[in-house]
Amino acid sequence: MTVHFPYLGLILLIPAIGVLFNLFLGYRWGRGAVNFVAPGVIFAAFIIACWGFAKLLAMPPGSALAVTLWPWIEAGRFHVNVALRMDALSAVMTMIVSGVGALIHLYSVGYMAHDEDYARYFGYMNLFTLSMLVLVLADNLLLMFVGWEGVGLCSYLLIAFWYTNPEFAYNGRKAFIVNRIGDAGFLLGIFTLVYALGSHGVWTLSWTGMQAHREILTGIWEPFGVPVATVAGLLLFAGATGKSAQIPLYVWLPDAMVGPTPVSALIHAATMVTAGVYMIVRLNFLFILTPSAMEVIAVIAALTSFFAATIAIVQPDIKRVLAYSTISQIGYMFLGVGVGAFASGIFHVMTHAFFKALLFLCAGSVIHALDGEQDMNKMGGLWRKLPITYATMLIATLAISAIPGFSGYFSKDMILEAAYASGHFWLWLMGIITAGLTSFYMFRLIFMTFHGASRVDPHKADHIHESPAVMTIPLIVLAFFSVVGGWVGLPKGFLWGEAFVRFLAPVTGEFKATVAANAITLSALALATTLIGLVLAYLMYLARPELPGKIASSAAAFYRMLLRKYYVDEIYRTLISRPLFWLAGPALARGVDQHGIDGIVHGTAFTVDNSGEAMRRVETGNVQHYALIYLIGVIAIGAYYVYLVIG
Amino acid sequence: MPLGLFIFLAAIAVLSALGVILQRNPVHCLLALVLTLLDMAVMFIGLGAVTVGFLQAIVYVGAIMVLFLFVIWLLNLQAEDRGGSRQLALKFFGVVGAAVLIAELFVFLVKAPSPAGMNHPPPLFGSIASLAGALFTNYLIAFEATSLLLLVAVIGAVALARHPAAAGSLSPAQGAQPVASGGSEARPVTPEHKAGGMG
Amino acid sequence: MTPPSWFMALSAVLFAIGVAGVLIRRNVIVMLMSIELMLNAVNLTFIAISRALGSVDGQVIVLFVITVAAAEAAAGLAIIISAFRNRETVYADELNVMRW
Amino acid sequence: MLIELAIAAIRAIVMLLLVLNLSAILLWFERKGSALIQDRIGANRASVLGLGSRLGLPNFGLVNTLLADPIKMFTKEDFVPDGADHFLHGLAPFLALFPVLVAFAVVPIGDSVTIAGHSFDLVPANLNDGVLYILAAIGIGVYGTALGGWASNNRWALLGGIRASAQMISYEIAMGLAIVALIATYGTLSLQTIVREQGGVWFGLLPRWGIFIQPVACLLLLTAGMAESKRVPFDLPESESELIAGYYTEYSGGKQAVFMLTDFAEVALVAMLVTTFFFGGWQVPWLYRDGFHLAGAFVALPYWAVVVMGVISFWIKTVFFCCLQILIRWTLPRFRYDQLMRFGWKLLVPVGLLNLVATAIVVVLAGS
Repeated sequence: MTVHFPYLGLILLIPAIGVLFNLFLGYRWGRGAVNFVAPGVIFAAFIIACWGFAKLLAMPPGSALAVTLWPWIEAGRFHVNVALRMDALSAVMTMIVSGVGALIHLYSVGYMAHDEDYARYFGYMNLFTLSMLVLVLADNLLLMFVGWEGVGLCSYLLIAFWYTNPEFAYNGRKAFIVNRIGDAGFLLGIFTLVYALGSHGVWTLSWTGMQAHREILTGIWEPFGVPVATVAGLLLFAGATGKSAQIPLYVWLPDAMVGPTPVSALIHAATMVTAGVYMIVRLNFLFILTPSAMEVIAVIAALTSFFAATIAIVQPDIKRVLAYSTISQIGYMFLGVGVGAFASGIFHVMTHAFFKALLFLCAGSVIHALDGEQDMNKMGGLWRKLPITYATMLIATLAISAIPGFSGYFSKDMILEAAYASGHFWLWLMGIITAGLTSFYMFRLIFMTFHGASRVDPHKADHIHESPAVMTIPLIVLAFFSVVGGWVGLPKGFLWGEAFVRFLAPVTGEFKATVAANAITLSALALATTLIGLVLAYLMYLARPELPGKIASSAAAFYRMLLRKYYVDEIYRTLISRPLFWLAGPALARGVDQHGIDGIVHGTAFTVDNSGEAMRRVETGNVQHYALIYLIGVIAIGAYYVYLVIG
Repeated sequence: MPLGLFIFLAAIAVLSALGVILQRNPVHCLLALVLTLLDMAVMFIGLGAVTVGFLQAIVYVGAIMVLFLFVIWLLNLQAEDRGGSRQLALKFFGVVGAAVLIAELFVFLVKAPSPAGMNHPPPLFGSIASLAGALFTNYLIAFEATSLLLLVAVIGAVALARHPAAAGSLSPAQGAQPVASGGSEARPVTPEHKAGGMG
Repeated sequence: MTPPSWFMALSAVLFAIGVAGVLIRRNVIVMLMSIELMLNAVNLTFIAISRALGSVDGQVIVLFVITVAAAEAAAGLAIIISAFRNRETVYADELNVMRW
Repeated sequence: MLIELAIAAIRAIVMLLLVLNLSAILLWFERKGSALIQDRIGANRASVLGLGSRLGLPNFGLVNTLLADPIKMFTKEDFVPDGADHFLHGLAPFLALFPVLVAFAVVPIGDSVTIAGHSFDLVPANLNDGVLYILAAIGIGVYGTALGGWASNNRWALLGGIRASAQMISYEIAMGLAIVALIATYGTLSLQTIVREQGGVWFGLLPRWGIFIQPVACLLLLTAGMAESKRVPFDLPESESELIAGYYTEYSGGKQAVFMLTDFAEVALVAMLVTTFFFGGWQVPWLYRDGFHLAGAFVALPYWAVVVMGVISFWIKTVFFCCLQILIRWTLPRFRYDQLMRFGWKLLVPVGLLNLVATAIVVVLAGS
């Protein structure tokens, strides 16, 4: 059942007004107005999203709210509308994006209180949220692509927010370019779908339209000899690896840490990186047709998850640890998606949104308190001075480490169980190990930051203070949801059990287990590895602080490899960037452009110059001469037709 | 239209058209053109285009041609002198070109398919109602665009023809009646307003 | 009844006279008049065909032509006045500043 | 066939004669009327064998205007100034008179009658596009005065000619707007139909005349029409204190008489148009095809009597409006040229446009 619900447009319109206000009037109306408007519009969008969600709950399962705003592209029989659609999946995503986004905006009011460029910042933040809302509410693939590109643009704008620092600007560009590579895949995926569907006379890209004709996609595509769905699925997944930071395109995300910390929170929790997961879940009817592509997704996800976690355990920078943890957690999500448990992926998106936003905001609070210090080696023992930050960050850490009762536990458990039950034993094993690594690096972060002896620069030590209320309130709210957010997806049999999965089932379909699994055993194994990680972290960073250094020196090569992130940046630079630079510089710019093309241009100019010198005698200035020439032309054309008529 | 009437009107049309291009005095040329246009208007009416025929008389003869008359007077043009550069080559080629053009057009007329006879027009054919019906449905955008064109032409004509010093320096006589200069400056474009109102 | 091709023949003759007028007259105003003559010759064809086909479209186009002719005359004459103020002439062969 | 041609010819000739005679009488009325207004005696010289004075009657000057003056004028030398364009100088007066005279061809002077089995309207030519025809005729009328002024090779005459054409073109717009509003009201371009539409009554009493639904248009038409006929207070083209006699400064004799005749024919035309458009034309209040109806009372009349009364009514109204114009002419002072242009462009045209828009809105609302 689809219900016309025009207020969906407001979810986009109100933030759009916020964008325009902040960018064009923000400086004129002053900081107070911006501080009110920027979080306000997102919060308003959240309220409307909640309204829509409430309507959805009241309707039978499988219902959706929809509105067609205006026709967008009309090219022959191919037509695309600017249309919005809110079903169970997009309702959940909209609420996450707008809700968590609103809290991050609120937090930003305090975090950016001393920045000169507040209006530009909030304008971009609003635009970022707006783009993500377009992405999740879109009714068709093309409109989703608009949002997809919008978040890419905004990530660039915000990562390079302090653009006067050349390194920051460079990192912004890096994020943008890496995203472009993925987007190319996404576009090719769209083209594939349009081509495949169009050649069967189906000229639509809307979810419902494509789903209704999905049997077309199982057809073999001649040039490749594989089903259309596989080609399209892999291309779209290539887009997802860029946006959601998976191997091989994850390299931009750690470098994106140079933006303001709330931006990182927004990118990691609410808006950008979950777009890939959402897209694949949204297109689950397509991916379900192509087991091979699903297999690729699952393997890449598990590998990403594992390797990102290994990198995270040695990073000294507090935000980089969190960045790699994000990559690792998104790997989990894709793992769930890749093995066919789409709902579990979205479930993890939700819980992750809560605790990862919280982690970043807490890290921001710490950095704020330490005047921009990000190196954990220069922290320690802060828990007395930052009690709220400490408490909330501890909750988030417990959540991400999947301690039972906290939200992360339910979602991660569901994914791992699905991985095992679908027969991917090795992937499950990697997931389990990653879970141990996760708890290790997260508690390493906690212990290095808040416990032990203070290593803070003495100059800064005396004015460390807790953040203002406008920053701590979002922390507390998020901490609350980091605990209870997972309770909507209790394991089967407990209380309302699996309510979340059942809510999403009409969109995502049911997960079908192929291997019998004992949920309790699996859960216990995961918990065991988690606790091992916790204990190891305690041993190495609290009980015996000298151990890490020894290990690092005894396995120096390995340690350095982890510290340098498996040399991936260096490899990319050597294999891709350098040849491209050579091609652009010496080869094309000097060789082809200066000698070849410029020669042609100069030659053309020379020819034109000289022939013009000869031809200008025709310009007598007497209009009648021109008219005569014109008449001769008319007569010549007429003569041709006379020839046609007579001959 | 009866054949005799056609031949009569056609003869007048050709003679007066020749008068337009052969007379030396521009006012005489203009009168010949007025005669041609009126002759055409009669022909239009004879062909059933009653409204268009009358509008031709109102707009073309009653307004546009008067504008020409004004300009000829304003510039105080006399008969073209026979001296100066005669440009005989240009004239020769012009006449030859026109002759060739006419020959080509006649070839088309003879060879190309054309409607054999006059249809019996529907009732009210050419009436203002049928014209308005077409004008405000199928040709609405063109109609609106034309009104815009007229506006642009009015503004452009005023801007072009306005004397550069008109705004600043009024002669004493005009100084006593400031509006007079504005009125007389606006006068050359007068017929356009009319054409806009009528057309 | 006169067949439509007769009207078209007359139209062709008038058009050619207009063409000749543009080319042989030095006076720019008379050239403009010749252009009006050409426009009218075409109008005649439109009207004749409109009658022959029993369709009102040709007449509508003639209306547009008349309107455009009005605009053209206004702008053209304004330009002539402006040129006359600067160059003291309306003869095409003397208004030849825009040349090599 | 022949009899139809004959009827058409008779209709045209009768109308022409009526108009020319009316013009001549108007000329007389103007002379004596102005004398009356200015407390003069006026034309009183010529008489036929002194008949009037012998009978003891005052000399009305009728003979002067209708007989003596024309004879004098047409026997005078036809003077053409040096350097004038002979051909156009001679053509101009007739170029002025002709369009005005042909305009009368569509003015209905009575209801339809049947003679010898032929039924026709009492109008020289009952055109469906009569209104357009009148506008076209008036539009062409510009050339006579304009060329008369130019062809005289006299600066005053040229100025008069320019003023005349500028004035006529300007006021033609106001006139056209007034008429367009009227056309929108009645939905027809045929004058006879417009007159028929004005038959009958509203509320059982008020005649359905155009003046009651288009009062603004009526004023506009009357004002613009007077400006078209170039008479005081709009007589700038011939204002004797500035331009001697304007565009006919260099005219004398018969050609000048033609110009003057044009003036009075224009007065008559304006009066007829106002009558036709706004005062019911040949309609007599409360008179129907079968007789008078008023508030339940009924007086039966034969049809021929109804027609005759209609014709008489038309002429009474026409003469009334002719006289009204002449009275205005002798009452008001002359405008200044800038006032004239401002009055036309900045008052009449906007008012006409507003009236047209209002009419259109009402018509659309009433139609739907």
